[in-house]
Amino acid sequence: MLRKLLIGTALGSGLAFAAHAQDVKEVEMLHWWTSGGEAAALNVLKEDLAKQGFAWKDVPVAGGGGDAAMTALKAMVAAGNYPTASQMLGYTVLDYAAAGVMGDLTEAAVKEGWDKSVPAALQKFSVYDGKWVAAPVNVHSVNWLWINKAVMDKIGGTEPKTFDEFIALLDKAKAAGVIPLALGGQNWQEATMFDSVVLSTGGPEFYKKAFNDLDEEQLKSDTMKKSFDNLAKLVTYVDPNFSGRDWNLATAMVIKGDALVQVMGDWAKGEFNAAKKTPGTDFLCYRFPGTDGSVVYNSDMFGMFDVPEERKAAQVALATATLSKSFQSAFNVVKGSVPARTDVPDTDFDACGKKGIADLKAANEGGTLFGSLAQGYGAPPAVANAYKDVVSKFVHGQIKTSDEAVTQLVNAIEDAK
Amino acid sequence: MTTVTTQIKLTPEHSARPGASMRSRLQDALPKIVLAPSFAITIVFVYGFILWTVYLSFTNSKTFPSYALTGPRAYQRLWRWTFESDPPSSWYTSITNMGIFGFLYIFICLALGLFLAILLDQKIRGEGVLRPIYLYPMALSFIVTGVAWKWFLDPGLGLEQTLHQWGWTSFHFDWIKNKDFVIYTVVIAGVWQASGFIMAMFLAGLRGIDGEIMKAAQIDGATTFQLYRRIVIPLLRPVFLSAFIVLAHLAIKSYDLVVALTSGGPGGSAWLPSNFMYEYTFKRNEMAVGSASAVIMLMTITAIIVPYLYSELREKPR
Amino acid sequence: MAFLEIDGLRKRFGSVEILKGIDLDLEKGGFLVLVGPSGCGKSTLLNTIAGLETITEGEIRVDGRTINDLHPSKRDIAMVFQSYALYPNMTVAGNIAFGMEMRGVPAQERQKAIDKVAKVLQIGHLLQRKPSQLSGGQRQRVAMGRALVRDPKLFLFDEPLSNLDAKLRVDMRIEIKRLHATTGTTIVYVTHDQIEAMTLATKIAVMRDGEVQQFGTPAEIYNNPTNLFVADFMGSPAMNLIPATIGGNGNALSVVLQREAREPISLALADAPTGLSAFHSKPIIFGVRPEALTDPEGAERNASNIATADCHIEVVEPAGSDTFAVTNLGGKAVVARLRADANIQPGTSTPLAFNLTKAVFFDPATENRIL
Amino acid sequence: MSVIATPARQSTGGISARTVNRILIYSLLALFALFYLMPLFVMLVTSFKTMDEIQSGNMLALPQAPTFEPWLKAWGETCVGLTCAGIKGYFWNSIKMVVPAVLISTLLGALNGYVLTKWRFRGHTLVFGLMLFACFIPFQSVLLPMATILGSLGRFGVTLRNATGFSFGLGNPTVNLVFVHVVYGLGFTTLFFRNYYEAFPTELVKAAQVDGASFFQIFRRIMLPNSMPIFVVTVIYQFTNIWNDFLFASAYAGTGDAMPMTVALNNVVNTSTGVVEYNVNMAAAMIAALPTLLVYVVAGRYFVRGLMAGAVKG
Repeated sequence: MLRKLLIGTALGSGLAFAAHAQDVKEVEMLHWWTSGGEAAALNVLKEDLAKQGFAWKDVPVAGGGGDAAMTALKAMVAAGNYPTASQMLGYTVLDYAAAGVMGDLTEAAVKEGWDKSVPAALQKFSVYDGKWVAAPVNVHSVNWLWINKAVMDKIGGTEPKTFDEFIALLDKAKAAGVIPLALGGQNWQEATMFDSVVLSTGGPEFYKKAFNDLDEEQLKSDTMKKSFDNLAKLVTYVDPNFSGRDWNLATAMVIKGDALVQVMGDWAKGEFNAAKKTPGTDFLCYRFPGTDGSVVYNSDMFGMFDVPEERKAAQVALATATLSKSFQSAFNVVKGSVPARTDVPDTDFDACGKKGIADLKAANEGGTLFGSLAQGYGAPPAVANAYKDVVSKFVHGQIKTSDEAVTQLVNAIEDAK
Repeated sequence: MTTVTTQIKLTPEHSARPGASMRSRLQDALPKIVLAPSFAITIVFVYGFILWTVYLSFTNSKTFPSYALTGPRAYQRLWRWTFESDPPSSWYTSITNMGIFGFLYIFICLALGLFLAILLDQKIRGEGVLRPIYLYPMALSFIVTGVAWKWFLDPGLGLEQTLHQWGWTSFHFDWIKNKDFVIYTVVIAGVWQASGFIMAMFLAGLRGIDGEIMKAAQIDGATTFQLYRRIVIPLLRPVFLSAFIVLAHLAIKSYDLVVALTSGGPGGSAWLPSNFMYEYTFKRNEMAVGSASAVIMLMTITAIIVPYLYSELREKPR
Repeated sequence: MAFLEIDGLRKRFGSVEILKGIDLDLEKGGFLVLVGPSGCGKSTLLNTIAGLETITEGEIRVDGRTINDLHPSKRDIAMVFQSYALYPNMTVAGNIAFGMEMRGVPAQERQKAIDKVAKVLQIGHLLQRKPSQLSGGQRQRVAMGRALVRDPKLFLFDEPLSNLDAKLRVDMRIEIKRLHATTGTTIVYVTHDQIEAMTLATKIAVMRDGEVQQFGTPAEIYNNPTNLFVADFMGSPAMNLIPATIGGNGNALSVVLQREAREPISLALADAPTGLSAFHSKPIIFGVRPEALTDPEGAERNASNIATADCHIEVVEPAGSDTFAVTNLGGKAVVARLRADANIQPGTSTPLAFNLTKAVFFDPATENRIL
Repeated sequence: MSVIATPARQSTGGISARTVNRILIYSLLALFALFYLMPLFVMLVTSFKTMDEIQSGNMLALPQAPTFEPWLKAWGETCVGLTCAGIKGYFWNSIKMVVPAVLISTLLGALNGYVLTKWRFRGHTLVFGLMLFACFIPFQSVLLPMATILGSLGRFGVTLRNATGFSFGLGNPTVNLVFVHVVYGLGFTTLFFRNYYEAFPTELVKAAQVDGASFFQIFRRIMLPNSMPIFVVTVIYQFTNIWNDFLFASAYAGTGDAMPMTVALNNVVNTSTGVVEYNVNMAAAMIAALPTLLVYVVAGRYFVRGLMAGAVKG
């Protein structure tokens, strides 16, 4: 019995390998988009490739916002079995590129004109040492408010333009007996919100110096202190059960009208879409008060690995399909994000999407497109996670004052550098 | 009469049958040959990897292993973090949680396991039904049961809300949301998972005790309580030790439990060292720090387990 | 040439020497009993004969052939274990036939052999049972059957009766004796029970601490123990070993025994061993077996040297066939074996006869017999 | 106080003191049974509810309109990554990995225990101690070096295949997982069998040697047939651990055609977008846990017996 099983598996593997001799018409894709709209969006790509005759070998590893997938990727790379491509975030791409395991797509990039159409800020992560190593799939923007329109109407609120107006709006909701702010008490959600708070409190220049350049002067400045104070103010508007809540459950609170507003990246729109809600009539999307004109972004990328020659053709096809205008449009309409290239027509997008595309374009041109520190686009993971620690400890009271928070932030970032 | 030592086997009558001698020598070596692969595997894949980890902890490995030795910086950082209690560093939280969790988890599992085993040993009708009920949590991974526990402990969904609906509105149970108490919810779920298994071990131990000893003690006038405290529990000493080993290794490896139940807890307040190690090695790309924490974990385990192993294995010299 | 020969056998575990140079031999058809307290190395010695343990030094020969390095199964031996070592997963028949199965004996022959053995041991009705369904005595028989069926050159018994109750033990002892008589096989038998040793053996080796203390026939061992240990170990009740001094003069030595609150007894020795004169006025150990210390009427008629002395009787134990009386000599309780109908009361003084022909003397320093 | 207490105790005394005692014992046992069953109960009722009912109702309430829909969906329709064919296909993946891993590790453990107790050599305690300590290594810390080695083995497999046309399973993710689980299961299986064989009468081995049985014949004919209790314990323990392993499975066999149950389940359950279909998740979780549950319920009685037979002893 045992022997049979062993020989069976051995035979099976032998045969499976013996099959490919020349070009392998297959892409092996590691990702953590395993559910709902995300999987549906990715399916678009799968079908695009199928039309070109490329099979899709799925390697989904869900959990922890890609943590489990990244662990699996690390193991795969350690074993030398590179996937064709993997979903990756920001600095991770650069780490892998520095380790010399990424492929080179420059040829396709030149042919397709990616240099011109992909925002320079994104190219910082998709191009390493002059070589294209990753294909950006989308651009998410973090500094958004998602508001239930019915609740907004009920309390008679209007779009808040400043942080103080925002607080006033939250007060109104509180008075009306609605949970003002829907927040999931996980460190990345808290830090994501704090990204917006810092941008709002200190302005674009401050955000860039503090969270992208990690300038210590700025990190320990009074502005940063004030940002923490503002965060503390916001936290007073959340319900007592917020700790540990998943972000989509927080979004659901807004969708259902239990809460007025959520501060979240534009992936939240996917949840509204899935619930068949329309922007403008059912929900509202505003930039986080005081951050209009700037975009704090993150981007999903497909890192392309240094695969053997016979797998290159499939890889190029995958990258090209990923950055094709049609896919960029179709995918991002579903996902809630905006295309990673600025020359995609916005016709299929809803109001929020159109605004997002316009904002991205403006920010790209105006130099106000910043990487989100919470999402791993502001600094390498060690720093980003140290930052999340501090913010989360501040929100949950392990760090008690904004003075202490600033000191801790400076120390933690210094330590992690 | 000449004395011939067995080591020298090539006496004339033996060398006359070299084949048989070869075979008998092979026979002699066979047990070692059989054991060798397992032992070699252990040496390479456990101790080799431990050495590798120790080595990495003295490098500045980040995302990937780097093999240039750069000194004990990782340990210096861990050492510094060990004393950062206000606000608590993640490492401080992890090791204090390990203390709280380790102690309570092992203690409660032992106490509850023993208690249930004693109850079940009272000639209970329906033991066949109850035993698998107590045992089954061990069969399930926390990927499966984590959600159910999370719900149950969530004040907005679980026990608290249910009791509110039933009219007990003053009831409060929000430990899972509280940074100071979240580790205790991890203890509850952990105890739920392992105590049945420990119960089975104790039950087996109780069944193995000579009935005559119990009778003798009863004739000596011991009450039931005294009987257990003075006679039975001391006799279960080997079970306590085995159960301790099982629980200690489960406690130290507890990782899923924290992630599935609390996703780390408010502000990372539910972390255990294994979470710390995983986070630093895989998520924060600080492999040197992750390795150093693994080394410290292993050293702690060694300090606890090796004396036990030594005493256990030395007791029966032969 | 003897059938079983053991020469200079040594066995070491690390630095611990368990067998310290054993020399033994046994004629064909003999019955050798290895006896000694636990830990004396007797079982280890048996295991080395069986080939279950390697030896460090020395040689074992059976029928002229060196078997040092032979696998147990190649030594043409059979062994009965203390716990019987019946394979719990096999039936009685399976147990008996296992050895033949291992040697590749065809099933038909195996069956024949089983039937034959079953008849001899009267276990035919048990053949299909599992060992767990047997009583202690039945297991013992099956274990013997398993050994018998091999028809070996050499039978090894490792304390085979120690797990049986007293009555069964006597029965099985007789059974083994009969078996030995009828089959005429050569047997090596390990026990810590000196009665078994005395009743079964043609040769006894008394062992202590990995050394043979004395090797001889049961009578030699019983009557002429070479040292204190053998004297004390063999015989039940044990030999009285009384601290004493040698008195008298020149050719007429006497042994002087201290008594409590009374003057010492002095027993004149008619034909003392020659070595004893060197111990004049020195302490020795005086050894006399209980049956050599009797009431004067019960004393052996033709013994050449009987001395009588008054002794204070402390305890009387009527045992049915005999009566044992305990007195105190040289600070030790001394047992005398009287006739069953001896009229004797505790607390009184009565004359006891010392059969000095049977007495032995030991040097307290070396513990060896004084010859 | 005691004056009042004594008659009160006597009024319940006599024959009923025992009854009270029994009632107390049974209620305690029942109470704890509830505690242990609670999560299972929550999962079970949830898996039979509609999504509407889950969102509106109480988690402990029984389903108003029980539906098998979630179970069917979990079994045959739910999406694992981009493949929407339920989790049924991953059963076989897990089984073909778990069965050989359990059998090999158990068998090796039995052999090791046999050698370490019945064929002792100098240093056997050290060897055993070293193998036992291996149980305590945190798996996270071996993930990467192990991957490196598996990768090399895989490349060697490719070389072999090119040379001989046959890779001997090297590089196959299922074979890799079997290997990993055997490696890290050896400590436990050896421990179990060693403790059991420690109490196993050595005379049986000697008798078999005298009977002419060889090293392996003794193992196969004498040791193994009498190892049923510990065999059950070891198999249960290993089966549960390997079936439930997620870390190694996700790292070494995340690809679709070898993906074990736990990874698939994780991909179903562990999502953070869209409406979470709790009923389907719970049904999927129950399905994934069925084999281990079954093993515990069916073999539970032998489990305690097996523990009695020696695993418990130090």
